[in-house]
Amino acid sequence: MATLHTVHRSPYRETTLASCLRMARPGSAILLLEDGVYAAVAAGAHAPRLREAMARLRVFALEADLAARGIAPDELIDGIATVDYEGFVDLACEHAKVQAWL
Amino acid sequence: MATLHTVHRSPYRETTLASCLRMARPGSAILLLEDGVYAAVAAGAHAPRLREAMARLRVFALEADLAARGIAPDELIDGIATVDYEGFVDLACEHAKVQAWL
Amino acid sequence: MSARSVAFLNRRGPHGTIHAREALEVVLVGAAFDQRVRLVFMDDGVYQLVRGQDTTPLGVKDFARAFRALAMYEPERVVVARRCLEARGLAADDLLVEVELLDDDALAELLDGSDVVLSF
Amino acid sequence: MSARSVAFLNRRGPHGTIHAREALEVVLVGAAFDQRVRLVFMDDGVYQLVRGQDTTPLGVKDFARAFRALAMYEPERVVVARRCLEARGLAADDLLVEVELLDDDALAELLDGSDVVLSF
Amino acid sequence: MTRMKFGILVNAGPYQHQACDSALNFTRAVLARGHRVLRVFFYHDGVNVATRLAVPPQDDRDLGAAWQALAREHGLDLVVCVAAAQRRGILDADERTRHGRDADNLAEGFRIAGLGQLVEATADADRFVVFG
Amino acid sequence: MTRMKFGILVNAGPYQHQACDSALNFTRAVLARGHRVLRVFFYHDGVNVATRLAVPPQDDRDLGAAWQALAREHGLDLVVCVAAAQRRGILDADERTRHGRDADNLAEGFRIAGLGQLVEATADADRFVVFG
Repeated sequence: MATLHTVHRSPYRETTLASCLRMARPGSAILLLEDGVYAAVAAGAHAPRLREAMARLRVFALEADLAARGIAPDELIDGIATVDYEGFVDLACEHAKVQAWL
Repeated sequence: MATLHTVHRSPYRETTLASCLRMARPGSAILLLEDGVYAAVAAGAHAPRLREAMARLRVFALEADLAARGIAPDELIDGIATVDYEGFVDLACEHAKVQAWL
Repeated sequence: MSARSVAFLNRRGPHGTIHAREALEVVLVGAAFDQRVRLVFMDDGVYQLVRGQDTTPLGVKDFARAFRALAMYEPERVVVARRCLEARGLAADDLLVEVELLDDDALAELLDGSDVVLSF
Repeated sequence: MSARSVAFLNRRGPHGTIHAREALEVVLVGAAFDQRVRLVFMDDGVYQLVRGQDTTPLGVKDFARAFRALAMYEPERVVVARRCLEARGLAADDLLVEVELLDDDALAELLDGSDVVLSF
Repeated sequence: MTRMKFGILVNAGPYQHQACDSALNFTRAVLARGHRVLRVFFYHDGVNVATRLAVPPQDDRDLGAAWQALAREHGLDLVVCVAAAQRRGILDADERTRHGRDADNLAEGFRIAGLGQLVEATADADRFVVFG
Repeated sequence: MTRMKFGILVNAGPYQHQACDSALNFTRAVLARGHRVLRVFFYHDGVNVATRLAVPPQDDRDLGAAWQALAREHGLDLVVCVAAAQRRGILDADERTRHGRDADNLAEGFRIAGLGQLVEATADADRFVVFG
């Protein structure tokens, strides 16, 4: 089973997402949470790199963090699925382990 | 009198130095301290951008932070002057104000 | 001596840390003092002003509403870095309050011209 | 069941925050447990292993020496991301301890193959 | 879904960073999905949630109280690292006497223990999740 | 060099971030250069330095004690923001009674006050320096 990577930082402020994308192997999944959800916005400068990675990785974004930041579902990059905290738990169970990028 | 900008974050981890360089006007000074001193290393990937900015800005690095991180004076970009905490105080007095980039 | 100009430099998003919120509290208190307040939003700081923030699912108090109260305190200027807004796929009409969109040079001039800059 | 493999993922510099130091304390305690420990240094984490750190002018305790004691605990592997080292103008002989330099793919494989990853 | 044992690590201070809120919401969800929480370990500034002296504003959440309530309801083991807590001034009655202090502030429902408890949780848990 | 009045703001928690060490070293240097320190204001997690319950390891610096000693020697005004302190559990005897808590932990040499003290310092200081 592959790894679930969690990315907790804004791609505009820190290189955390870039490091995660370098280490995430094909077939693994990425959950964007906290300020990490800013990477999920289709019109954002970091969208192209994430879209490219989505060819080999599944990407999710945490609903509570999207709502808190005023990001509507239709603003997200196509193909990014949103989950609530229980969805986050299920993702953790479906993968071999969870690896945090702080 | 110009502004003294202080940069407190590593350029490898955060975009803080980049933001400072965008806002620092010609004739102002930059003091690299804490993890910010990593930008002062000549052989580092961020050296070119700082060298370019040094055409219009004076750049300093705090000695205690260089020593703590094992960075020897001869590893620094040419033209970067090192100061101790009292030198930092003098720089603050010589400039109109201090602006922190955290 | 005319009142001092104080720039509040906000560069962090609204909820990842408490900086945005506790910085706003300084602004609200500062308004009672004789200061020419400039609110500057740059880098992820622009996110603080985005409309439609709903922190209920997160269980955290929503403080964005407090920005609306800001007008009452008549800050001298409320400025946002155009470049940072656009890089994040945002525009002025995504924001909670009327702001001045400044290019980098104009923003640098405003900060340089302020007597004091408080960074959060 | 063979002992669990635990990767300690260090991505922060040594002195700007306490993470490096308090992470090392977990490694030292962890050594007493039956675990296959992998110490991974990536991004600014590579700076933790740089030789010649002198924290006296800063007035902070120097914990880099503790890395030398690490050998005694025989971690299964001590690996450093080659790409991160080179980006910072560093090489293996700048480091306090013998390490394995890994390229991104090998590092990704090591992390992926670990039972647990502890991020600091 | 098979029932799994979760270990959770919280590395950042409450309020200053969102990590403590995220960990609390996640832990609730783990329990709601019928899994078991072996231990929630607070390290680095994460220990700061375990003070009973915090007085958050009425109209905002009280993270210490929220963890206490969840622990009471589900019998959670909330462990605060002794070394990190000492350095930051989070003491229970024993630590207070041992260090000759005139007060202690550990909130009920949290216990102070060594890093071995963290390592043990990483060994026993099926899934180990870090917030920080 | 004309004698200047400095204001200093510390926004990060002790030990977790280097800001508190930097601010302490900088404040010493300001005094050594013969300038005046109007006020050191602790905000956000910066307030956490002001607890008298901290027990740092013997072989490492004690930031709370260092600030106390400097304040005693030079008559420094060390101010802790009341709102930030309450939220994080840094209380003096008054706050303790007002909020019905059974202990307080403010270290001697620090005083709890409102944000007005920060704003005042930004108005009166010739140079205002932020660490965080």
